[in-house]
Amino acid sequence: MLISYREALNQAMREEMRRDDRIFLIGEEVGYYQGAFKVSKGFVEEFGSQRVLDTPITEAGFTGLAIGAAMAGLHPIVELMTFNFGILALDQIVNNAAKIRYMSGGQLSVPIVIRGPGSAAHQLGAQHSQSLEAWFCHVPGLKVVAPATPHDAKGLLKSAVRDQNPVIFIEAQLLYSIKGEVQEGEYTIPIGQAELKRQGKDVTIVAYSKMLLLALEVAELLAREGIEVEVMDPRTLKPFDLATITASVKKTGRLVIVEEGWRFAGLGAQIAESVYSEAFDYLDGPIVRVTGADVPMPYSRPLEDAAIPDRDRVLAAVRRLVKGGN
Amino acid sequence: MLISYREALNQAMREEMRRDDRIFLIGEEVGYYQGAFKVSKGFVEEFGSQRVLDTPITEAGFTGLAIGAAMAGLHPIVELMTFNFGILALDQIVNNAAKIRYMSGGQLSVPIVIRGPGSAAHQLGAQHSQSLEAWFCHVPGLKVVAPATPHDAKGLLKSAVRDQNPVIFIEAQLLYSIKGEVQEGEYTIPIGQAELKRQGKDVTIVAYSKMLLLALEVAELLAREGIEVEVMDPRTLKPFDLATITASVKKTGRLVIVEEGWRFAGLGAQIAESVYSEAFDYLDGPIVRVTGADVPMPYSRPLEDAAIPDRDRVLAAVRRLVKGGN
Amino acid sequence: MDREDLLTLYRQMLLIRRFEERSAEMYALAKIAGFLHLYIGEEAIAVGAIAAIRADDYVISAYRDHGHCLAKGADPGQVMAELFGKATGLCKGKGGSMHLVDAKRNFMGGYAIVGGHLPLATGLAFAVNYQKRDQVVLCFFGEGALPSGQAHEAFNLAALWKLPVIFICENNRYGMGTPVQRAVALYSNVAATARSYGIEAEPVDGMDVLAVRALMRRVVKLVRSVPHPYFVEATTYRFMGHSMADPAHGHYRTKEEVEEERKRDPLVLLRQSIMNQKLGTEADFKQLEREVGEMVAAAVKFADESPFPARTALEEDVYIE
Amino acid sequence: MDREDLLTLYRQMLLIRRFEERSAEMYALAKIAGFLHLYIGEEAIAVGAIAAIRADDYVISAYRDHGHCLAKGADPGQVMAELFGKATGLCKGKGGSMHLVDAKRNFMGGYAIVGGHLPLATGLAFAVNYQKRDQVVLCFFGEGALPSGQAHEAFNLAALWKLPVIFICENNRYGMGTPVQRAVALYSNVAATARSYGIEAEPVDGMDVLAVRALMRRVVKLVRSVPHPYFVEATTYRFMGHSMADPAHGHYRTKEEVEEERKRDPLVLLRQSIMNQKLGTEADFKQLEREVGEMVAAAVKFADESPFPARTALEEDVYIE
Ligand SMILES: Cc1ncc(C[n+]2csc(CCOP(=O)(O)OP(=O)(O)O)c2C)c(N)n1
Ligand SMILES: Cc1ncc(C[n+]2csc(CCOP(=O)(O)OP(=O)(O)O)c2C)c(N)n1
Ligand SMILES: [Mg+2]
Ligand SMILES: [Mg+2]
Repeated sequence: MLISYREALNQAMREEMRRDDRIFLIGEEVGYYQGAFKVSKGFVEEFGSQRVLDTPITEAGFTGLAIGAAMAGLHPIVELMTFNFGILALDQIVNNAAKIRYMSGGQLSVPIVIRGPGSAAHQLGAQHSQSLEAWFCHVPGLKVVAPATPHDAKGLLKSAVRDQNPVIFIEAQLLYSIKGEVQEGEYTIPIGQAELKRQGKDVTIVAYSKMLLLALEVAELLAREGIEVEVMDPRTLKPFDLATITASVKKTGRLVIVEEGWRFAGLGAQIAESVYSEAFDYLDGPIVRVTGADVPMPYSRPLEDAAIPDRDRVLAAVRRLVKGGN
Repeated sequence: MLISYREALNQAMREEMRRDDRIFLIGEEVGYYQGAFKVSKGFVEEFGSQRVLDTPITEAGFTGLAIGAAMAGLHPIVELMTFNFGILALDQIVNNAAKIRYMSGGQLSVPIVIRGPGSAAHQLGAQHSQSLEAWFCHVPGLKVVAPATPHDAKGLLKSAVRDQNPVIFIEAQLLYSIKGEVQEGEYTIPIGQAELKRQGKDVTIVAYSKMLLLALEVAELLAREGIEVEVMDPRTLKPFDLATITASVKKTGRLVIVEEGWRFAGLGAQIAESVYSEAFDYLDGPIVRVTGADVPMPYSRPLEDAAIPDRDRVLAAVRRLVKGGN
Repeated sequence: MDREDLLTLYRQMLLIRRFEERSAEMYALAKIAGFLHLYIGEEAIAVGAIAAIRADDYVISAYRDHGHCLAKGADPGQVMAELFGKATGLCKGKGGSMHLVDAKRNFMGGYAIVGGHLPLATGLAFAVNYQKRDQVVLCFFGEGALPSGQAHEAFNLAALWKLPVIFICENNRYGMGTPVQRAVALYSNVAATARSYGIEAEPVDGMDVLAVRALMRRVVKLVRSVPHPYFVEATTYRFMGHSMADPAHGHYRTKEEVEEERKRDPLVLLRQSIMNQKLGTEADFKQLEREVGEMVAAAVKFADESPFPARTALEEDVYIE
Repeated sequence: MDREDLLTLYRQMLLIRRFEERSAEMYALAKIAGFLHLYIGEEAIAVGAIAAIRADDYVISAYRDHGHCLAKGADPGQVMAELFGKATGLCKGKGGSMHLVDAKRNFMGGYAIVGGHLPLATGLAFAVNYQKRDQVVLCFFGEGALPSGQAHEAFNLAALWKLPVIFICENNRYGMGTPVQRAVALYSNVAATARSYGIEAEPVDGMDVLAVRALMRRVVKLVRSVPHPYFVEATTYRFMGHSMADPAHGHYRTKEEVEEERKRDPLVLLRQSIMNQKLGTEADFKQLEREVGEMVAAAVKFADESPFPARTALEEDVYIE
């Protein structure tokens, strides 16, 4: 079944909401507007406005409300119009969703999915173009998922909704319209499993969310030069499937990590540090990170292009690493 | 002059406020209460309630207010009662303070210091015991400072106040009463310079804020076993003085990083990744991180002790690294 | 009013009072650490309000939560053990004084970020409506939370969606050292805040447990029959410092002020009223003191003799499998 | 009313209208990208309000900011160049449509986090008081920001500290696709929000530029003479979609509704009034159209011919040395 990433999310939520009426969707414009990016198309019609709730512009308020509802036995899906606005809900996410189970000594739980697009789209400017996964990944009590393909998006979203823990589910505006093959019928993909997206032996690229597509493109190009790139998609960022990634690096001896977010203290630093520590003796040279520039996102197109990893930069990084002389 | 860390901060702010009346102090209980931790003792008496402002419990509001005031030419010092509450002001800090200069193409600037204690004190529980420096360090446009000694606290706070950029200045409740020698008279310490705190040749420990004291204690103990530890304090976390740290690691060939915050995606991951990438061939083995446990902070004393790096864990890590067999 | 009823209310307030006095002693002995915020002086609010609800109604509070937790029926031994950080504590020692939770009694917790639990309260109430049940939610918070953005977002959502949550503002006139006049712009008319959301609001003397209960019975009935939010401003006074680190008087309020307010001690008021009505005698109160004293002593003993959590507990309860 | 005065107001509104119509065309040609939120239909508010202040007064806005920026006197060429992302833009192409800044005119920016600039506005006003100056701050925002916590924290601080900030709520009845009735609990009485902080509040017909200016002149005078906040609710309507991605009508409002509202187009209203009073002729308006048309054409030409920023600009302006 060839469907878009958007449609995959729509199906996942729809199937889950049909299965379990404790699940509801809440967020700005998710109902009558069908979602700012039309992910919840048809939902208010099918499930009614009691289960598909349009909210005022109060990220802390409605995220906190959803957490409270989860404490009382419901299973909310919170749509953040974008994760940029999630900054306003961080106190609720970090101090309540992530900690309530622990603070209560296991008495309470917060089964909630907080989802929406992260990262930059095209020229939305500094306040609307951020990749904040490193922040969420830092917080114990949260799980963080960032699928790149429609198939993964559907399977992982279904797992996220069934998970009893708070799950941060990061999508991307620029992925919504991209199509891919999705398994027919009911399936889930376990949280916490990386996937080999392309086999190779010369170098491993780790990339997630929309950077995966870039990695695959580069791998394809390099294959023509005789460089065989192995592309690994962690898919879940926390808990991180280090074993699978490390196995690949042990095989290839070289690792490039591609991430869109800011470089300093980005998630790639953690991935690199973990791999170094597990596979130090297998590495032919330092791990290379291709990252977003350490600047607020500029609006102007050429500057924005320069701020985000692109094909040429990833190509150059891999070539340099493989041909040595780092 | 032997004074406490608290007194050093008090002096730094006082001297700066005397020098420049655009500087004001704003935060919860900073005035009549003299600060929740008495850092601003005597301020309202000396500078009046126009320059020392007690606020309602509105971190986003008063931090945003201070940012606006900075845009209009003032130099605010915002005291967050603790950085835990700073989560509520993150939108203002990240989307406004850090970006306004860039978004305006350099027309506006936000000279502001946002200071207060980070990290755990004793048994304050999960919502009051967090080390969030990794988050702030991730954000371009911010500088992040975390001094460990009274001398550094005073010199760096003065530099922070004079800086034209937003500076996040992270203190620690458990440091406030600790005394140390402070240079007499007027001095500043440049932001962005690490300092060698103890010379050694066998292994480098990088530690900041209150973990520095632990590192020095461990170095002292290990000296008796004939292990010479070099202790480096970055002092500024962003921009990070990688050159100085790397030089030390190139000399010792071994690095232990001690940080109190959560391990996954903590700042130590970035420090490690940077050092690996600059000094890969000089390292005798993987860098070792001693970090906080990846759990919300438990209240109970023995659990809290187990969650935070302590002498024994740092000792063991260094010994293991030096004696090999990691 | 019948005798049993009044003595029961008194006894509940007394339990909180004595429990907290002992907690303070245990703090001095370093058996308890961290922040300890005493509710002494404000007992009539928790006891009066919770006396007006059912066992399956929800209660949620801020960090000054011992009173609400005990009034909701939690076992004093388990509460004290939590303050001691023991494995037998309500939350296995992981929560501490500011984060008491007793889920089986629908005491949904104490929270330490001012204003942060008001959205949670709306969520509990949302779940009630969603499941077509008829519980109500009591959400206690200090007047210091009124300016916080999260409180306002919660008020608006509750009003918009007609959620059965009763916001109980414990106005003790200070948030730490800041008097309400310096924190809340329209401090003289706190009800205006609620009303600006179309939420009905009423003041009550928070030192008078019977007044609190009477108002709350009326309000709970309204809210239970037709779900909607309500706002109650209970005026009160904290007799102790903000936390153990803060003296009862000093910088921000005078000894005289505290002494003046102490004359309206809710326990004393109720006791006088009972005596005046001849519904109880000195002997009754002595008896209550003895019983409560024993309960609290037993709680301390239980806490003290309980083991600390094992090191392995550190990583437990972060995630559910 | 004199002729020059009225024609000047008209001309300013016309400039914003034609500027934005051309922006929309440029968006269709992909010369402009990202989010573009048009102010068409709401011009009377920015023009009327800003006509009531001095050049050194501060203005701050949300992301729908072209109108405020132009009314504050920014050069249309620089604004258009900013929308094109060019090096000659107001912000060197780094800000874009949502983040226009013209610091030398004290236009302190457009901000894209709903509610987030209200605290900034209080800070500008704080600085005015601190420096004992007599400027006022105009803070424009949509009614969609009313429920947001940051707005409330700002209201309270402004009221508490008597800051000279005038909050101008542009109530166009929708926040994206959400009608105000589904977002603001007491939507029928938005002024109650301000009044719950003791802030005086007044409504005004945001389609009538003269009414807006008259009210604002009065309010500005009050606020300038004795600093304190004020709240103005300007009722208006956005004639276009929320942004270029959103059709003018569809899911959330009917074509009929939009057409009905368009009858109260602020430009048409003013023009009729001028004609009725015989203070202007068809020829005058033709002349204005021509002048404004040329200005906008020149702005587009300037933007189009300007260079993009150099790659080296990427790392500039993050920090000041
Ligand atoms: C968001 C936030 N900011 C600051 C604090 C520190 N703090 C703890 S209690 C308190 C005062 C609260 O006063 P109030 O709400 O009136 O409650 P009371 O202590 O009087 O019961 C403050 C400022 C906090 N816990 N959370
Ligand atoms: C905190 C936040 N949440 C969500 C958004 C997405 N968003 C952008 S504009 C908007 C509607 C705002 O409506 P209103 O304030 O009435 O302004 P208008 O567009 O009508 O001028 C929303 C929800 C945002 N920018 N910021
Ligand atoms: Mg109080
Ligand atoms: Mg609107």
